[in-house]
Amino acid sequence: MKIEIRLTDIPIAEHLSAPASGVGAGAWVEFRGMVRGEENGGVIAALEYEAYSPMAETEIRRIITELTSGQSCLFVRVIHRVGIVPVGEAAICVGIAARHRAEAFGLLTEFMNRLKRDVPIWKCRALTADELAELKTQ
Amino acid sequence: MKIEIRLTDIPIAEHLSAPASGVGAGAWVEFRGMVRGEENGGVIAALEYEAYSPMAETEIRRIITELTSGQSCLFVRVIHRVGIVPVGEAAICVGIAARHRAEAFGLLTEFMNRLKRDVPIWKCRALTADELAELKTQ
Amino acid sequence: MRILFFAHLKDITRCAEMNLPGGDLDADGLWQKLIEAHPRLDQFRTSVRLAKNSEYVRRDARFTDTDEVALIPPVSGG
Amino acid sequence: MRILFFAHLKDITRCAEMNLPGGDLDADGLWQKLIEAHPRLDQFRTSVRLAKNSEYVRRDARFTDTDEVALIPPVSGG
Repeated sequence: MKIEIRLTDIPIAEHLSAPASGVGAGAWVEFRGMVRGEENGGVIAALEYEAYSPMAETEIRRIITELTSGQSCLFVRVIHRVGIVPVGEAAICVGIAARHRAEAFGLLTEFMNRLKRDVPIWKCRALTADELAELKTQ
Repeated sequence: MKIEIRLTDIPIAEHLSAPASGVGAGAWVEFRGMVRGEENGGVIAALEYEAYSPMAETEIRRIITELTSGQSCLFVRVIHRVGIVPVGEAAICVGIAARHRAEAFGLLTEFMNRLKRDVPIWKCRALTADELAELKTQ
Repeated sequence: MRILFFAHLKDITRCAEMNLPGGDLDADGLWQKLIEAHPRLDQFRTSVRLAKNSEYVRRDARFTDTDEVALIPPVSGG
Repeated sequence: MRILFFAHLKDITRCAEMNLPGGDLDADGLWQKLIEAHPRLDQFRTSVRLAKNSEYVRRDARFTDTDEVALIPPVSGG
């Protein structure tokens, strides 16, 4: 199985290629978690994400390896934004290729649960439109 | 909620845009079910799909409407190939935008289960490489 | 009424559709006429669902000359 | 040893990292030194997990001068 992990401070490409995982892949699933226009009931323009980078990547790899052991997943890609992420942009993108859809769906669900419990990445700040505009002029 | 359904005999585009579902969408998930290189233990080059078209579309819409009632899904797109689909190409593509990922994942899983039980589409034939080549020269 | 066959049922009946005159029938009456026309359909009766005008029918459905009736063998899409 | 702070813990300590000399400590000993340096950390002790050299530690972990120790408050990625 191939695992690709990236933390990045630039926007995640809208169109990522599914991997050339050959004729064995019967299922490809891609999830994008986008920043929504509200946080804790307030209107926001962006979120700032912070990561403990080396550990976040190590932990993501560890979780995927654990969840896919004994399974026939073929490829997993995880991209997580750090820094300022404006509303409507993806904070995370997870792509999974597997032989069968049940494995891909199960892995996606369980991976996201584990990421939100164990991976050292934080929404450290919500920015209003004014705060975001100010940052851009700096 | 917007629903987009299409049966098509041409390849499904590799890159479909997520809908402009505004700042409310926190989750976008896309699933592609690809034709694998084997069927019932034998090596194949393509599958032929047949649909009872008007009913297949009606039934897909009915299932989605039923599954999303009372939910906050924002957009569902279902594209299913009919005719010859070579190995490695997508036979189906399902895209879902929702406020939260749990709704999107749940809908995707349940929709695929229902599609495989109720939607009048059939894998009516598996083609070998020779049979596929012959078709192409006709 | 217009009867549609799909997947392997087309091989059994050697046609994709047929016209079945018959008036007002319930599901049993319809199956009786279908099996008269294509005796080999009998063995598929338990696995085939009936649809009328693009919807699966309920047990008590009735079929008339203006209906489009489809025989739906187990599906395998996706 | 090098100590790293993240998210709101940086606001509490007013720094992203500090050096903590201390030799060979268990988790209780480490927390004691951390709270001596930054008393307000005390209230976060129950919600913060410790990581050593990029891995969550077990209960019986020991911390030495060459370790990189991170205080991990509840995460919120994705």
